[in-house]
Amino acid sequence: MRQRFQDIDYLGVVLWLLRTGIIILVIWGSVATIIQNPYSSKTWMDFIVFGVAQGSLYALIAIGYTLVYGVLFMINFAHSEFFMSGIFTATILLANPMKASGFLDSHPFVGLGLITITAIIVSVAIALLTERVAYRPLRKAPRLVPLITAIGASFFWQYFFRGLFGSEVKPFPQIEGLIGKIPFLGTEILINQVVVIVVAIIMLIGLYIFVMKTKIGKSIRAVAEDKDTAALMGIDVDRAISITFAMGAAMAGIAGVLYAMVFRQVHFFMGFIPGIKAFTAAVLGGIGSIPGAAVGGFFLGMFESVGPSLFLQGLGIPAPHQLKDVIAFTMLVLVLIFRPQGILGERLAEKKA
Amino acid sequence: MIILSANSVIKQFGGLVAVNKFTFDLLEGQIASIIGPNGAGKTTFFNCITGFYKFDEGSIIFNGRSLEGKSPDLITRMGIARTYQNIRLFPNMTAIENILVGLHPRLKSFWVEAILQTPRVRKEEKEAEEEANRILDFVGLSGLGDQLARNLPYGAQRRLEIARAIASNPKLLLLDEPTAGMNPKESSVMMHFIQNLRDETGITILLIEHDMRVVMGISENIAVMDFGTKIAEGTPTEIQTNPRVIEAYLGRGAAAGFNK
Amino acid sequence: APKYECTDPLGCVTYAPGEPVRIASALVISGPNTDLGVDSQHGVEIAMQFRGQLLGHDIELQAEDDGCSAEGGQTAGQKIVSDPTIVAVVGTSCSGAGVPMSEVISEAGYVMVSPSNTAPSLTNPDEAWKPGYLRTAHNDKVQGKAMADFAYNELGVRKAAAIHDGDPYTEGLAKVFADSFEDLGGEIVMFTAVNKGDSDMRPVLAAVAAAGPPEFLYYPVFTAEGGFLTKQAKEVAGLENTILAAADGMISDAAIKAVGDAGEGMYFSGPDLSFSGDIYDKFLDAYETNYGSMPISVFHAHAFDAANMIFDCIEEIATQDKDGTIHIGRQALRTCLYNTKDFQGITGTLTCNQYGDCADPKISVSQLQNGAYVRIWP
Amino acid sequence: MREKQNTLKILLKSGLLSGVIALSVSMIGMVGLFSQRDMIAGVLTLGQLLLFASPAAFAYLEAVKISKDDWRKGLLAGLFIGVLSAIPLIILVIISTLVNLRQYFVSVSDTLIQILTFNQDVFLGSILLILVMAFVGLIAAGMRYMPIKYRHPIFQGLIWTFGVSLFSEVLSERVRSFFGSFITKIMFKSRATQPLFAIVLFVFIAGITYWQQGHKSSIKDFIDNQPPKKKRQYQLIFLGIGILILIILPLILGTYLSEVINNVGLYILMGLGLNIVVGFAGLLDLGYVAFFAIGAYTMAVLTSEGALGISAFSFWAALPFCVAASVSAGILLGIPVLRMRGDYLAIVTLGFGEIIRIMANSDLLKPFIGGAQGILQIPKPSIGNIVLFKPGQLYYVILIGVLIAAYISWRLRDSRLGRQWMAMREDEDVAEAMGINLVNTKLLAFAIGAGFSGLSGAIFASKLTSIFPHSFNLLISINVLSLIIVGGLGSIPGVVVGAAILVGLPELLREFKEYRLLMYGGLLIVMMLAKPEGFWPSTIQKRELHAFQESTSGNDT
Amino acid sequence: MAMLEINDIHTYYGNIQALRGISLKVEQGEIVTLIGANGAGKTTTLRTICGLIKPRQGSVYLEGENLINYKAHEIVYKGVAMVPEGRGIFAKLTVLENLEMGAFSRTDTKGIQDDLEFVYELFPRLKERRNQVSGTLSGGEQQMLATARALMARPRLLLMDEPSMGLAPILVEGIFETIVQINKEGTTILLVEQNATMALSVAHRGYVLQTGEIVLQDTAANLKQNEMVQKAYLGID
Ligand SMILES: Nc1ncnc2c1ncn2[C@@H]1O[C@H](COP(=O)(O)OP(=O)(O)OP(=O)(O)O)[C@@H](O)[C@H]1O
Ligand SMILES: Nc1ncnc2c1ncn2[C@@H]1O[C@H](COP(=O)(O)OP(=O)(O)OP(=O)(O)O)[C@@H](O)[C@H]1O
Ligand SMILES: [Mg+2]
Ligand SMILES: [Mg+2]
Repeated sequence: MRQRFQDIDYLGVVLWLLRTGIIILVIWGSVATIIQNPYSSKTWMDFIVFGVAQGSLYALIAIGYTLVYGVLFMINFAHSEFFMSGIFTATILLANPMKASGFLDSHPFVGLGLITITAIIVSVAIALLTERVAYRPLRKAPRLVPLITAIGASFFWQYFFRGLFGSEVKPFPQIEGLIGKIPFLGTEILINQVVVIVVAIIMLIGLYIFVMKTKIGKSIRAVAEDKDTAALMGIDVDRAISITFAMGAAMAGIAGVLYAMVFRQVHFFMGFIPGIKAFTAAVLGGIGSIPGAAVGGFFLGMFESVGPSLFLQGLGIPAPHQLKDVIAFTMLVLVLIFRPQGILGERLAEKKA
Repeated sequence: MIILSANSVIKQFGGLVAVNKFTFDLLEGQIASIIGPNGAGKTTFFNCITGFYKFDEGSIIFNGRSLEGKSPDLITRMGIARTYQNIRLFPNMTAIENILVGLHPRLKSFWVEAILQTPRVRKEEKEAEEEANRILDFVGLSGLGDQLARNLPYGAQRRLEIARAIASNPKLLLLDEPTAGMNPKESSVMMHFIQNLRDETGITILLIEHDMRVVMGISENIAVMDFGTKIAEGTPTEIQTNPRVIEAYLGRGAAAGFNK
Repeated sequence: APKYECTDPLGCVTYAPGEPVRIASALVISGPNTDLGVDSQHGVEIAMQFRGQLLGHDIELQAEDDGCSAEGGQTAGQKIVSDPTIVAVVGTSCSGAGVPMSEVISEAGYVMVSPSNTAPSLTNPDEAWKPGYLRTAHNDKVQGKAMADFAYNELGVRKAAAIHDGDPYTEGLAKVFADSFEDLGGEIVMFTAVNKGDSDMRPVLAAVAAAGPPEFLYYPVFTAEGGFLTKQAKEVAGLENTILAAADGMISDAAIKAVGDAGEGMYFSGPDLSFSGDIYDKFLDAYETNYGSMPISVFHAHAFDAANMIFDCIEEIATQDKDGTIHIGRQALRTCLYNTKDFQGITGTLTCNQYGDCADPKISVSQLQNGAYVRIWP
Repeated sequence: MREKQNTLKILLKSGLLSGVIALSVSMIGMVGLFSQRDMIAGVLTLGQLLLFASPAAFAYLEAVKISKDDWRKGLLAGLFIGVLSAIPLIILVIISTLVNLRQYFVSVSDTLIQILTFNQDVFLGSILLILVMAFVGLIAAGMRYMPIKYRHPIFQGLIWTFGVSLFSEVLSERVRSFFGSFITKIMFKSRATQPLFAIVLFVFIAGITYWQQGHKSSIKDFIDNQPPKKKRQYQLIFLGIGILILIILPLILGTYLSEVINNVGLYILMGLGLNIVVGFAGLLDLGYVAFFAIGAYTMAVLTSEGALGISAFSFWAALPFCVAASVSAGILLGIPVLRMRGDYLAIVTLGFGEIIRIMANSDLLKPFIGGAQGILQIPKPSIGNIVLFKPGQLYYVILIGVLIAAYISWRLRDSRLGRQWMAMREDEDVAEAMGINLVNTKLLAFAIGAGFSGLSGAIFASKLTSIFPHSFNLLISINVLSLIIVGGLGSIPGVVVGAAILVGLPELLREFKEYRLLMYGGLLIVMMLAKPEGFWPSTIQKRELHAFQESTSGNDT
Repeated sequence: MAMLEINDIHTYYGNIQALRGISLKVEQGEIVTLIGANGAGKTTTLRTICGLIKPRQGSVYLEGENLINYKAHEIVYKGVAMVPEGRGIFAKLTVLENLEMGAFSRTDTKGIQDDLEFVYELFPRLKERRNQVSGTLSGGEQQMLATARALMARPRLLLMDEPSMGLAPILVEGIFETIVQINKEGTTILLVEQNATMALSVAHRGYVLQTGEIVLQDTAANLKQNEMVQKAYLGID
């Protein structure tokens, strides 16, 4: 009897119930919303564009998590601070003074270029410093140890920059030439959103090609698989890891500039939530995979943007947008129940023996 | 009596058919071997038996009960234990602790009792400890109980893995290349150990091995696998002379070696 | 001389000659809301500076941090009550910290006057009010209602929406606004929320636009989220003509910079800041000299008044020995504070009710014009 | 020739690094803020200590690299490092006279410049700064060449003097309550030590340490040398003393420190729970605060006298429900994440924690649990007619909770279930193949861990008498995870140590204000670099670390 | 000058001493084999030579140049390549990419191309599979790949750690044939093997390692006849 009871896969039943429940809820909510038809198709289109733009930022930041995770198997909690530090510094030391002096208005693109370069340099420098001091000595320590130093580094940099530039929300100037909207499929989208999406896609593709095709990219992949053997090939492991950090941080630096362009304000705490979201995106897409980070980012952006209005509104839930993170994380769980390795994650061998 | 019966087992990975309609019967108390070229699907077959992989088609019957869809822990509790091609001990646990984990299916105590320290728990723990030491002695590792598994010499690790496997009191023991990485001398020692184990406990043993001296030395029945299918089965002498086996696996040199 | 005998039911604090009178502050001086607390603390410090001495004793401030959280409030409270030489407290900054702290303070027989707690529950005896708690800040009920009034009667709008960010202060204010606006006969087309830390507000704004679109959008949140809402509202189709309004959480220099051009013409409700009179001028002078800037948030004046209320009462009820030793009865101090009547402070004429609401609830609405707040109502 | 270049390189590198660090602490405002805080009244401020810390440390550490035994060269090196350290600061001072740096760097105020130039003009101030820094470097380097016999006592003396000065606020309050204000005034002035007392303390500690060096005998040695029977007796005596101390602790500590201890206790309780999940079972959980929240909310809803409360329950009657609710939540979370591995688990649990917090804060659940306005009027626990109001009383409730949790942890660790967890942590697949039912084993870990956390949350709600969703943020989960790792993963006493360091210490150092988290972050890094295995490692963690050292030693040497 | 000369190497894992003063020499063009029981320190010796672990004491000379102060990846540039124990192929990279990684230390595109042809000739199987992800290769193929990859560095000294481990008998023969062939092409080889019988039949000279020490050294032919070796390692009683 006991045996029989044990034979039932009650776990499977519960999981089935859970995911069917979520799916029914989602469908029910969506149908109810569509019947109520609160939004015009133009609004829906807007939601999608907002989602894609936001998703692009997540994707760019997620790259940093995925790269580092792929190589060191470590959640680099401080990555959100690489994102913040670059643009925060560039805003205070460059963007606002340039705006005040009128340079930014007269040479918007030169100015933007300078801001971008500064942001990348600072982000990369912070990343390399963090790696050297807080991670490298612990490369072979039990896995949770570098996780804790990463958390420590994250706090440290947050409050370091707060001390340096203050706790206030700082404005980021509008860039001439990126103001306004352009028509697109029956709706209008903001130019700066277009820029974000285009830049993000170019960067993601570029990075993917870099990692897959160039010698340095291949050396990083080799280091990711086996550090000792990589060294036996003549690869400088420390250098490869530093390059990995630098690439991730450069992406984060660019993401910072795009973020500032769209949202036009910066703050020492601005990395925290995008950081968590981006990490979620990386996992959603399959951590360790670059296309995964991209797909995960876009998906997450979409869920957040469309989800509250589509899934929840119809159910009569008050303040649905407050629950967008609930949707995001529920979708994450749902995806992982179906695909434990994430959307594009590599099949972790079913179970190794 | 047939203790394990595999019938047309198929296991696919994507497009690759790793085990292809493999059929094999194992008699109780026998020492049998599966051999075959690298990548033939031997380890995969083991994984199908022990529930690590869910096989796609066919059936595996153990002691009259189907193993299909059963989870590894259940299969272990039904009486199958195994070792791994690359040693997989619990490296940061001591030898005794490793065996105690192996004893797990035989223990009955409930965790609440452990908190309350009921007499039953204490008795059971004490007995388990004694039993673990007995097994340690049996595999010839007396005195190494407090060593971390990670720090044991390679051969000792192989033995410890076997000790951990037999601790669950299995009826069938699966050994995946128990002599890999051993020199000829060490292999012989292991070979005799396996033979002894069967003789003393009556346990059924199925092994995968590339060392022909071991295989031919102790097997009572040999199945040869290639590309997931069984290309031959028989006694060591039959196998040694089977041209298909020589062609696919042994090579002329090895085959010639037996004839010396 | 006969020895002084304390008859106060809650005990007395005694300061020997040369010992300073000690008060504590428990304001938020760390974390994201630092500006709020630091500004208030400066208010207290200036009040001390102006007063100089109390009955011949210096005044000393022990500044604690309420962390803007319940835990922080409780710990700060325990720290304060562990020091028997502290006679009164100015704090807390955040209502959430005020609730548990008032309990600790009350139980220990101390007294606290908050410069910036605005949650209605704190002065409601059925909810969180405890004896010994007072405040010079207005009750949210007043502000929310005032804003509704302004929108309905002054601007003449009939369709409004409100957004909060899940902060107790914000949520409370938005709720009172929405209720009052409906009571006046207006329609709330949407009452919704974002999360603290969000930056992409477009989806929620698009939903608001699709729901109405409202003529008036009230989001009494803080600078970061407020900045995003303001700037993005201008970019969402349908909200081009909507009047935007926020509350005192966004009355600051940083907020002006954060909203930039997008905030031009926007309305802000808040305690009436058009303080006037000699004291306030002197206050601003002192502020500038001491801290190198103008006040950064709005509650410095309330803190100044709170401290002065306490000082006045100490002077009123303390008994002084010949040698200059003073004794302050804790219950007497409380009673005195609750009896405050027509106290002339920077924030107006304060009169406390039996549950410690002392504010002269003057709420005004200002508009951002050319990068400066201009009071336009009442 | 090459030798010389090398020397110069080391000196330049460490001198400038030290200078950049000094510059950083100045520019982020720490020096400015802490200069208002005296350590030794009228003699030394915390800001100065901070400013001189980096040249002192670098001179001390680097001087020997120049020359191991020639102290004259070493002193020169120290001097050089000190001078170099001043240079970035001087550049800052000079720039600040030319440009208004404050519009970019908020902390570079006039006050800071005055501190850096000792209230002199730029030229004189710079010279002074160089001299002082050089002097600090010189002294620090000199220390290194002092025989250990003297060096050790001096260090001990310094550590104690600075430590007492740092904590003088709390200490003076205690001293006052025990010995009256007269003695307090001799020892402390406001929040600093009196110079005379500082000197006495230093001499006393240094003297004792010096004297002790000759008499190396510890209590532990003494006990170890006893015959087994006696040894057991002594152990019992010490256990008794330990328990006695635990019982009278609130009396010694007073209100505020009891409050701090209570907060630490609640974290210990949570830590013990998470230790089972992460330390024993190896499941990385970043959303652990969820169970704490569920325990707290259950307590609040069941006992609150306000509008939302059921109010029929007393604290004690509600307690089992709180634990049960958390345990159920633990199982509920456990099921979907069972098949996820490693860091997938981490992010999903993190999500779960956020979901709980957001839901608690949401307008959706506001009618039931108060939304942003939280739940008020939660009564404190009471025994009979006595309401356990004071921290010193609540202490005992928390103590009992902690003792029970520690006992359960300890028993389980050494039980069959404990071995199951350990095996699962080492190798999940093999554990399963050993007949271990992973589902039950994992769910048990989640459930028990959640139970402890729920208990902690329940006490928390009752202690605070009001709860807000804000109190259940991700930082709590991170803090609990950090403390069990800093203490030593899988180690029960480690949880206590970790909580004391990461919860108690920051609580006592409240005056660091906005730099608290910066220092917290720095502390995490430094502690992990120095003691990757934690402060009180468990046996298994020691073993793992051993493996780590074995495998790294090759690369380092 | 000897191709490789190591003197009195002491290597530790933490506090565990794995090598207790190993000295050995490999001349240009030789195949030298190291045999010994499990845990004798064979792998450790190879890892020390190529810089993956640094010894606490002792020196490693490659054609007269001391390697001790070089890191592993720098030593590769000096002409040492290793076929690591357990093959260590990059499972997610394709066969071709693995081979390219082998030539990571080189910049002569033409030479690399030629060597690619050379190893394809040596192992035609790899050419067939060049675009396959190497994790899905069979054990024997992986061993070929590991060897080929090491050759891509065009090493002067090739270190091989148990190339026959876990291979089917038919492949074992092939591997040893390859070793001989590579050696004939001019590569010096230091070979570690459990399969002592085979190893001694292809090597010129051999060393016997026991618990971190060299206990015997001789020509391969002599060692094969040595009674102690026969007993302990060849399983001949
Ligand atoms: N998880 C997996 N995913 C994909 N392919 C796999 C997986 N496991 C095994 N294979 C493939 O299945 C085939 C059989 O592998 P298996 O490990 O069973 O071989 P084997 O007979 O044990 O070989 P060896 O003697 O080398 O150990 C191989 O081609 C292998 O690459
Ligand atoms: N990473 C490690 N940490 C600790 N000890 C190690 C480590 N690697 C090897 N050892 C120890 O060093 C000694 C030598 O090991 P080594 O791997 O060099 O032996 P080997 O001769 O190559 O054996 P095998 O035939 O098993 O490959 C052994 O005692 C082993 O336990
Ligand atoms: Mg196999
Ligand atoms: Mg080896």
